Amino acid sequence: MDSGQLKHIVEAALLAYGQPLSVDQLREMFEEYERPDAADMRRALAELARECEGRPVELVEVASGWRLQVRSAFAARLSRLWQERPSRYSRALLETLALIAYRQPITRGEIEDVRGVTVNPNIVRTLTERGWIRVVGHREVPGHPELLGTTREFLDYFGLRSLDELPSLAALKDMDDVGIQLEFTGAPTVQAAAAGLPAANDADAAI
Amino acid sequence: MDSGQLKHIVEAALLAYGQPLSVDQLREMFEEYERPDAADMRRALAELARECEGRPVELVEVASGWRLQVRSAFAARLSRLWQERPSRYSRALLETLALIAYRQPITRGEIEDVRGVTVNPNIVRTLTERGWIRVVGHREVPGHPELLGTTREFLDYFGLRSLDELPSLAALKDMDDVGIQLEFTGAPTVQAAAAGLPAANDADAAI
Amino acid sequence: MNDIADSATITDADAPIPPPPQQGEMPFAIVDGEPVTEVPRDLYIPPQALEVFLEAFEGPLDLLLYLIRRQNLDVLDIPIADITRQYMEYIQLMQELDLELAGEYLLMAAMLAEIKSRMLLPRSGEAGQEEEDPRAELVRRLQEYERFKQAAEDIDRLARLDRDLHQAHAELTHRQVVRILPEVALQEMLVAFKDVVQRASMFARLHVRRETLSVRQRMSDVLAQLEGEGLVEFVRLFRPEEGRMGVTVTFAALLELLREGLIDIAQAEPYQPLYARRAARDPDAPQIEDVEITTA
Repeated sequence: MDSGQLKHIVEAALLAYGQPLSVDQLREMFEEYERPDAADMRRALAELARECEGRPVELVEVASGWRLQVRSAFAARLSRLWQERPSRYSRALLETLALIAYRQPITRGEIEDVRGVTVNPNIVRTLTERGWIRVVGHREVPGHPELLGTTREFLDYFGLRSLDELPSLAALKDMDDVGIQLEFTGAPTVQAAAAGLPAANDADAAI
Repeated sequence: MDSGQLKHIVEAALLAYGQPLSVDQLREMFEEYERPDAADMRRALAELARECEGRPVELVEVASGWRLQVRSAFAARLSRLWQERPSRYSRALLETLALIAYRQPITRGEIEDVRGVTVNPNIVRTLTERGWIRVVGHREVPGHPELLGTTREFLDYFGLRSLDELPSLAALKDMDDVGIQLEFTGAPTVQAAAAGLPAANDADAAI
Repeated sequence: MNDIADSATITDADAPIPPPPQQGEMPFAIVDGEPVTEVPRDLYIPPQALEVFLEAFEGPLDLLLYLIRRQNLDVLDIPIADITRQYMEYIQLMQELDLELAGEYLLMAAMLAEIKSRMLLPRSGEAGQEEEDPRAELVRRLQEYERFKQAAEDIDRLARLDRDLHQAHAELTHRQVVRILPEVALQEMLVAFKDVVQRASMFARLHVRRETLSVRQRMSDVLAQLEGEGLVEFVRLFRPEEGRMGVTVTFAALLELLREGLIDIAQAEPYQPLYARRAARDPDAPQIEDVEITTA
């Protein structure tokens, strides 16, 4: 077997196996009479490594053997192949966010008082990770509960320059009137809005 | 982005993803402003396919997209990398699969009609677990039997782009030719009738 | 194959000895290292060996096809008496050995016997009508089965993954998790707030007062903007520089316009930006199907 052939077999094996292969594992592919010795195998690996220059994969040696891996320069773009479809936020999350926005600074306990259910810690975490809320202080009561407030990113996301620009509660009165009227017209645009109301008692299980 | 770069990204993506990728999936890796159109992507794929000539991998199109695969010439040697032998499938399983592939959608009863034996539930389960077949509906007859059909994974696994690429079914031959001969010669029918009697005795004796 | 020669085989349907196995026939069992290609007639057959025979057949049609092919006969012209006799011999052997015999094998035996008896009846030439060959149904089934038997072999020969081909795979280290975050419209949050406030029966305690800007005036302004621009992203309808009051009024105006069917709010899919546009003038014009304001 010439070295070109051996190099091809090694490449085929590494790509088919998809995991690191040791020199001995690679040698096991051959019957004893034709088995390349370790030095031959290392030479083939070295040749393959050279051949990979300028290609999107590289040959690296890791603890358990040799591996063909995609160069890290591609990682950012390729990561998009696995991107998750967005899931929608739950009503519980939106209500929590709304209460924090309109009633800040507010403690979890106060949110719970208004909503009537415990605040799922995942909701607070999700909102914090999204950069929309943060701890702005602690209430001076026993337990020193965290006071939550919205961030600048929150304002940016909703295109507001300041909290003053949040639609006032007066809008809610109008919305309420309009909302009730709309419910009876059955226009498709409001079906979703109307459908939201009965779901008010949903648990905080979903985020 | 020049075509060489694009080709590299495509190669990296196919190797990293480890499953077929469609042209659209490949395009989704790019932000809208830089996204190559489908024609560019196909050109890059064609270029990559050409580049693979003389290499141990080849680029093929299967049902769910494009796949880089190790050429079959290496299969025998590579099989030594794995402890387990690749699965062999029984004739019963393959015949059932063939009927589902060529006659889909088809019920178990219809499979049994052709094969002349009951369908072993294990076979249907194995095929379903492999992801090769699925229930595609129910026949509108009493009992609403399940209609079975093949999946895209089935096509992918067997390297087919569509059902059209299945090997063609043998043509049914017409019995009329023989029948006409019998009618017109007259003789064979008499002979058969005459010959039939002792044969019947034989058969009886055998039972 | 020559049809005349085939049809002649009917004449010696009672020939006691079937032709020897065809050259190249695959043994379907190895007993003590010896390949077995045919059920030995007069010898003791170890039950395991017969079991192996049986397992080699996928059913009565398969067994029949084997008997026919073994003699190089044409499926279209089966010497029914001969084949029936051979078939019965197998069945009998199986029964003698108390092997579990699928009911389908017995059904086929009955079918063969029936065909054979119908073959015995002289054909009435005077009637002038063509009688169907009694074997027709069997021939059709045998052919149909054989097609799929062949198709199964063809599929098995296709180059397939894991056996002939291997998916090429290379590790991607430093893979990042890319998550697309859900979109939230300001309005969704407002609606959520309204709901929660309503539920908490706090509405009465809230200070509600009429706004000074005219909602009607703003409705006209919005319609004018939509007339000029066609499709406008929802958030662009608001002018933050007008302050809280202005945003509120715009919001109320939009809702009123919606209610009166003067505008449509559309969203290509959930979490995509909302767009507003003038409603189609023709009341029969198709509405945007996926119009939906998501609130939760």
